[in-house]
Amino acid sequence: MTAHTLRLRLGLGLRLGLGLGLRLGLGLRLGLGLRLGLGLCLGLWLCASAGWVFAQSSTEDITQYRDMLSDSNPAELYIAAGEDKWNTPAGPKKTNLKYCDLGLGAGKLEGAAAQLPRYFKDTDRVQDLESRLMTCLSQLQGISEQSIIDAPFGEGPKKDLNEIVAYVVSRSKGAIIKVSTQHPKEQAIYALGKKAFYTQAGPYDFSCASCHSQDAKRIRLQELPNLTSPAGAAQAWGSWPAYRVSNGEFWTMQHRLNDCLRQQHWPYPVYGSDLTIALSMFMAVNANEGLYQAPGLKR
Amino acid sequence: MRIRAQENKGRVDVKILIRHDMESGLRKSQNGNLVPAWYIHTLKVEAQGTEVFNAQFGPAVSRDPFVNFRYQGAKGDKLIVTWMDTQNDSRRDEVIVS
Amino acid sequence: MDDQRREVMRFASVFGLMASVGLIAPAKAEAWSRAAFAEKSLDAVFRVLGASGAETSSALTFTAPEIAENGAVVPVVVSSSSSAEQIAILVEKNPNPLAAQFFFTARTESFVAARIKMAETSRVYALVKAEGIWTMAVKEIKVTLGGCGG
Amino acid sequence: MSQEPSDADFNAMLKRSLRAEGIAVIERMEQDTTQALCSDPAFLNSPAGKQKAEHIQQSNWMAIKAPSDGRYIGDWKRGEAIAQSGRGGTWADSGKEPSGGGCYNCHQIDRKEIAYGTLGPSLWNYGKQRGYSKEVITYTWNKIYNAKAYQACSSMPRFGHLHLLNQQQMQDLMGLLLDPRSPVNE
Repeated sequence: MTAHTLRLRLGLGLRLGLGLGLRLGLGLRLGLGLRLGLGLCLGLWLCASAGWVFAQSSTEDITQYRDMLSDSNPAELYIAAGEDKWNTPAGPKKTNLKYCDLGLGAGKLEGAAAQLPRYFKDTDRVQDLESRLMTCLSQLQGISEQSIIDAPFGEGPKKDLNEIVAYVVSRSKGAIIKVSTQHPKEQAIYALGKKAFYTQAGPYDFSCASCHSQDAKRIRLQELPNLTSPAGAAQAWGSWPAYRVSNGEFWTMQHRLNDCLRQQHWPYPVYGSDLTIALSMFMAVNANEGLYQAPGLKR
Repeated sequence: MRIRAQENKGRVDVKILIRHDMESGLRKSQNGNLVPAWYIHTLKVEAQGTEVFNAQFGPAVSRDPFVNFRYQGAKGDKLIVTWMDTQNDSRRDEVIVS
Repeated sequence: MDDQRREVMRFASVFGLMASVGLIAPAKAEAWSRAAFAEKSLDAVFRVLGASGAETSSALTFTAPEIAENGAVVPVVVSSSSSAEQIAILVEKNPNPLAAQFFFTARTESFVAARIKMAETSRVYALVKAEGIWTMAVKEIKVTLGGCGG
Repeated sequence: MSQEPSDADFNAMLKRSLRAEGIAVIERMEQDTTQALCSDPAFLNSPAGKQKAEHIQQSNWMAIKAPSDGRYIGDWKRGEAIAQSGRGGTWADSGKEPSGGGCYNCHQIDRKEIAYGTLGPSLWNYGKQRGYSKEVITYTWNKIYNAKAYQACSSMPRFGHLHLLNQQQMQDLMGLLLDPRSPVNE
């Protein structure tokens, strides 16, 4: 009999009420029960737990799992590498990125990511962090934007960009999300993003809204943030980019959106394209006044 | 490597994060071929020249490994962290306990 | 230290890893024991470690999640109120059950936190060797499917 | 901020932002009338939108086909595997293997699977609660075949109508829900 079964049999009340003493007691009993087969465990489990009790405790257990992971986010490795990349001359022009303007002025990083996407006069378009960094890499270092767009995720120039993104967003950790809708182009792309969010297409009739327009829903065990609500949008927008434990990779929002659209069974979104920026703008504006906590740690 | 070493009341808490793919040899790449095993097998930590921690890993330690341990030490201790992997790569980092 | 040295000698004689027992320095005890990690069954790993008779103990605390959303990263924490020389983590249903082994000195606390991979839902064993005696704790960790499964 | 973008602007954005990849061809963005209606929540809530929704339910209803061999209940064990799998149909899939149903993504089904989604209702004890009458069986088949016949903008994919699952697979899912021996009906 496993600790798992025992804890389930004892139910929620005990889980909340009894402390270490009980746990130790159970620990002692484990040794005696080790040879019991899976069949018995399963039997006990079935007869002992009503569906709702189990549902509730599995959510609780997932919280425990995430809490245990929250310390020492491997994204720190990417932040450190990104800081190097920011300060080290690179590319055909052999320059560093200290003059990159992310909206608050050349080289100003503090809080910059929490105010993106925004309109940039030099490019005359609204840009998210990744597309703006591509502008910097191209203008300052002479690295071709197309080479970044064409690279597979996590490889070559996209891997370099990931690290830079990790560094830049770490300098906004704890900032309040403040995305402007003053400029007409900012308003226009928000409206396009909203329309895209509700657009159903493809063989499964999916839109972003199919999964992300209600509170407290989940796919498998994974909660789905309601991106139409300020709280849900802030929770999602404010915790990406993130390190994903399922594949041990650092994902930027561009990567996150790419995989959303894949699972939506849509065609392939071009990296840094207006559709991806429009969807980001919809999320980010809805998240306004929320807390920017990236880089996060995700399943 | 990211090493955090902080002293509190004579006890030093050490957290180490290492960038490493920790390929188990069982994972298939996109073209369907097995990716060969390649993982860190040994991680050791010396404090002021004396070994205080030694970890041995198989392929079932997670990608970008993390370990946390504690030893009796002091602020200013020099820690040397060394890892070795199955392709005979190794890396050594130093950090001063704060 | 004497116990540890004896353990080393036992390893050396079993695997013939070292030519001359007399020359083994304490640090060599931690030379990577490929053989233990290559074992394919739980019993074999217990045997290789010399832990076959291990019993559960209230001195040992093993913290791990009941459910892991992903088997690629499962956090585990092991500590003991007695002075540990070694801690080992074993996953019964992994192809090679021994995941990690940790060696401590008199200055090291009996505590370690790490992250391991699990191929599927399985019992996970935490083994602690203190004063030459192995004790253990067991926990079943469920590995679930996440995301859209595609 | 609430002004609607023009269709021309919107389509131009999609055109320059999306490209074909593998089986995920660009034609996937061509909407049918159901998708077009359900993409416009403001219109959907208007009287005209509600009327349109009824028409759409009707046309989806008319397109439902009963199983060609008259068999509704297949093998629940295969059904469970289909319910579990979320693979198929994306640019990362070859299109050669039959797709999964992805049912657990949104529904609790067999209670032993704890990793289930909540976008759809729980289907645990589906047959046990509803009984195994002809009405229940036909309704369930229709719902899997084309959920939009009952609710124009249901989030559930039209598995039969859009050929996401083949007849055999849908029969097997029916078995999972409506075979009294299926663990779902314990």
